[in-house]
Amino acid sequence: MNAKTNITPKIVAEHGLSQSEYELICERLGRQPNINELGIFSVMWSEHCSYKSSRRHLGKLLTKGKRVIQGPGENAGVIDIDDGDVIIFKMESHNHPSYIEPYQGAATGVGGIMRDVFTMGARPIANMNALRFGDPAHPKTKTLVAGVVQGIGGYGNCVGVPTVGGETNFDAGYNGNILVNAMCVGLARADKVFYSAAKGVGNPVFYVGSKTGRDGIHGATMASAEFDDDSDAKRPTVQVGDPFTEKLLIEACLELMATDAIIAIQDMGAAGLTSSAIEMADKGGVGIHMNLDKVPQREPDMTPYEMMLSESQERMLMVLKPGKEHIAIEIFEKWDLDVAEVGKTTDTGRLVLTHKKKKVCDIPIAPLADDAPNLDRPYTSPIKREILKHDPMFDPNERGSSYNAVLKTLLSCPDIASKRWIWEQYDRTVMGDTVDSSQSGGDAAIVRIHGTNKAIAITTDCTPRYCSADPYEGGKQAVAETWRNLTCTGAQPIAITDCLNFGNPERPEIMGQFVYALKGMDEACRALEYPIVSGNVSLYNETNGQAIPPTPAIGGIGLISDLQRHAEISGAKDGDTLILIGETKGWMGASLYAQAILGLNREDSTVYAPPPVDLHLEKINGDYVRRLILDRRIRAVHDLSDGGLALAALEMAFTNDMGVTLNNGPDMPLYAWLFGEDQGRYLLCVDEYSVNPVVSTAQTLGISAKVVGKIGGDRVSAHGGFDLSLRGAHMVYESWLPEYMAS
Amino acid sequence: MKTAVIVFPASNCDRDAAVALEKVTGRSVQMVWHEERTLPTVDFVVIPGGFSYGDYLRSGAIAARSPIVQDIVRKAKTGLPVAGFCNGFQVLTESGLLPGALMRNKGLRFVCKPQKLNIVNSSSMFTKAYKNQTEITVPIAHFDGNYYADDDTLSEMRKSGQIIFTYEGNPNGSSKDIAGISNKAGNVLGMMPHPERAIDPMHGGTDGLKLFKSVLESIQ
Amino acid sequence: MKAIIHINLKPGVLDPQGRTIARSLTHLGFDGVTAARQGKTIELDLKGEDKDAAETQVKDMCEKLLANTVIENYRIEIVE
Amino acid sequence: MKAIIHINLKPGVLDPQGRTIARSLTHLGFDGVTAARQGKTIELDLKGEDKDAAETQVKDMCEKLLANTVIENYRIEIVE
Ligand SMILES: Nc1ncnc2c1ncn2[C@@H]1O[C@H](COP(=O)(O)OP(=O)(O)O)[C@@H](O)[C@H]1O
Ligand SMILES: [Mg+2]
Repeated sequence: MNAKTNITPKIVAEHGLSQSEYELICERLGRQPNINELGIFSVMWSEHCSYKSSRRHLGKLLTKGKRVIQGPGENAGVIDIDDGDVIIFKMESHNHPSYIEPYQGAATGVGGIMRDVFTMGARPIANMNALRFGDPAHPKTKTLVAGVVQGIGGYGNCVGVPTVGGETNFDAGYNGNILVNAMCVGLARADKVFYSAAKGVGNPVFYVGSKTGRDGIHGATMASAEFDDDSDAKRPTVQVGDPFTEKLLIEACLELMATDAIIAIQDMGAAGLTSSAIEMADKGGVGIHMNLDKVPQREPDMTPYEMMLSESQERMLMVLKPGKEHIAIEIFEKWDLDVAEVGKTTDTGRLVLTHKKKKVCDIPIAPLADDAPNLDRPYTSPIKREILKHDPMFDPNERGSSYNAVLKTLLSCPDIASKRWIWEQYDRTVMGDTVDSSQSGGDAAIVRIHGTNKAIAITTDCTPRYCSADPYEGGKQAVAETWRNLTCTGAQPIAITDCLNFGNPERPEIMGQFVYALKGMDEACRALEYPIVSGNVSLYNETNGQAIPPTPAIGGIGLISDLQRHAEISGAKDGDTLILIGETKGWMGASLYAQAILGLNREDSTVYAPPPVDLHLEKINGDYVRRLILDRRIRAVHDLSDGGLALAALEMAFTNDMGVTLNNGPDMPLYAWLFGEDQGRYLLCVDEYSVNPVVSTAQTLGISAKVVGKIGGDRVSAHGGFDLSLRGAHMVYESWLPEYMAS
Repeated sequence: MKTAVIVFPASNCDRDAAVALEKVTGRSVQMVWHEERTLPTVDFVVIPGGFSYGDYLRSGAIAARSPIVQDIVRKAKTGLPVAGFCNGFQVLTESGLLPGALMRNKGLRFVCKPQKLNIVNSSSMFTKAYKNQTEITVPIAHFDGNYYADDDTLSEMRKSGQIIFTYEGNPNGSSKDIAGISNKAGNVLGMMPHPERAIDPMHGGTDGLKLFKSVLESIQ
Repeated sequence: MKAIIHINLKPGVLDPQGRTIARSLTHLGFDGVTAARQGKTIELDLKGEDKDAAETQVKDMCEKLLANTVIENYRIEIVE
Repeated sequence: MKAIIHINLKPGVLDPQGRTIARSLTHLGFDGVTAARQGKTIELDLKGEDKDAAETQVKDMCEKLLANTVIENYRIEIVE
């Protein structure tokens, strides 16, 4: 593509622009755009950059709160964790690139999200990953798992940031579109947070980091386009990550940030130089003039079009205070990184680009942002599912099976079985502050704030099974589960980030999933005072008309003010009593039991309503558990999620390397008591002196609290139900994934 | 005891090593940039873990050719105590201060977990504070930890007490389960496990502390 | 029979290893090096005698496992 | 001028990558593979025209940095 390219309707269409969008561009320019300008408009108005399908809905979410310093709109969200410390965090998807090239796709996903965080002045202190793969039996799944996990580890381990937790699901709905969502959490001082608004005229614009190559040109438009069977052939150049350079970039940026040279800074993410320059200029209300000859280039003869649309990794754009240029140059040269002054801010409000002494782009900046399409796509409300009633036929013994067999099936079910094969490939202990991580199988990771006695708890969650059955309840549940997981550590949940993965929004039923999931999420955020401060939308996760299950992945952060008062899933002592907080009705619809044992959920007609989340009970139950932890009443704690009471108890048993005995339940079928997935519940492990106080105080607060069993011994059993050796059950739990990966 | 930690591009356990040394010595640690040509006057040098130069070419290879390592090699030969953990171990074998080489893990996967180690030589200057403790648990986190040396070298090392730590349950395919070795003179230690990540009950346990205490005792 | 497969990054794909190697050679005083690229070779011992059949089979192996054709090119050499 | 350096593990040094490759090929149904070894190549762009001088210099680079002679052999090929 060069400047003389004639803009035909075909070229317009190839840039993903509609005829009316093209006409709007011509109107704003007062002329036809040249190819560079067309390219710039097309990426800025792509789904990925403009959020055109989602913007009006995202605007309704709760984004403010007592501890929120910066909500959505910057590179990442910023929250206050006292003493002048802030946490900066965000989650982002790298789904399509990871499907095409799993190692590099996942690696560059991790690199990209880290840049969003350190660009704001934070040192990354923890990474998380939320992964969804297809059916294990699908021929591509194993290679994708291996590549993605190695890519995440390869990048995160090299930069020296611990990957402390995550989640992994397998479902045929992701066969053609896996999800790789990476989250990064950083730590900064409140008075040293950097923003992207390029204020002031005549200030130097600096490019730092790696050179620009022809990587992933059109990546941003690709990320917004539906796949078809030809995508394999149309593969664009994939970006290759260079974690070594990223590590140098982190150190160099933080060193420069310690001086007062920077006015604004922005990483080059999707749509690289284009979106970083335009976003900085737009936020600062200025224009930018860049000389593209100055851009460090990896290859000869790069055109302006290629430079502006390249997605080469490990690059940043900065506006510096005049007179401070030498400080930046010195630091970046010390770290062996490219650094170049590529332009200046202007008072024209325009993006002007020159190349080989010719003007190759001259467009007003405001319309790029303000006139970006903001669609009101039609949507339909999701089907209301029936409630699955208890039925004697659900009893394992009636089905010609047994509780032991059922339990083994569940323990080796891909969504439950241990993910050790994955997280052992992640360095979880570098930086010396990981108090708890995937290793314990607990609910949230705990990372200490270096040199202090406080910590943050971090979790990611979403149950696609529930979201498929009912996007509204599923959205609500995802937020509530993260809140519950953080609460399990004794943390005060503060805020969340999200990664909203859905199918093609041009289909009203998919748009309906999106709108209703958001509605559920928002209700939970408001009830739990738990705002959304950053996030990302990934649409068009669809192949040949097959959309993924709606998957609003949520990443939550909580604050542990005093590490002497926190809890984990470990810490149980032989003979301790198990108390169940929260009411059990034995909800079976959309449960793991319904799917893995009863074979429901497989097709639309067999999907039943997922467990509803009562946000009032969620709040009082959680607040009570947190209070017990702060009062040091609890030895160990775990929330109840997939597989209900039985699986929660077994996971606790495995971590503590002790057996469990579960009592009979109240008046309901045993399978429903053991495997029902009612929400808002916690399993507490307490010493004998705490049993009565914990139960009786709960009663005065109107909270359900029942003694359900004991921990200790070397068997895992439920009265009238299963009875297995601890070691045997643990082996079943540990073997599925390594055996699958080796097969 | 005065100590220094070397910083290469993409070292990432440099801070962790400094925290450990400060905790044990009670004094601040000198961080030395790889381009320096001479070490400051110190009693003990740590080459930290990480991915110096991205582990490109071979782990530790490029760092081993840096100016500061040339000075470390000179001074180690006159008796300066030096320890390399993880990537630091790789730098030490690449520099020739320690025999053998560290290759890709046999399982071809990065592995991070708490690891039981046997203390094979408890009289070395890096282990004497463990007294008659024979087993410790220390985190490992590496991709290239598979120790290789030819048979002659291995038996030579065994005879002269250079095998300091072995793994209980080999996580990476190392010859003779080797986790950590010293040079013949006994003043240079290289080990894949991270003792600097085992100095705190909240994080990795405290089994690494005595390694640093051993050096402190030996020097005083 | 033996097959040697030479695998290299496609032109235009970032090669961080190669770049770092070139830089460190320069640092070590080898100033004649203007660029470096790193590739890999896989050497296979094969049963059978038929060169053409071997070549076809090795090509299949490359496409299915040995090369990552999204970012890599490969070249097959069959030696006795 | 270009130099290609072929680096291979010395005979007798266990090659976990090669072994895994052979095993996975068999797993994929390629049953004619009896062994596999993985090596690497480093391709250098060099200034100057003198082939012999280049060879000497590249040998020096290999000894000083590019190969680890404890475990690796190398072979230099100068092209053009
Ligand atoms: N991709 C992953 N990366 C790191 N840790 C993971 C990953 N997948 C699962 N885990 C870990 O496995 C454990 C179980 O995960 P999950 O079943 O999602 O827990 P829960 O439902 O209790 O939140 C957690 O400790 C989690 O951090
Ligand atoms: Mg969870």
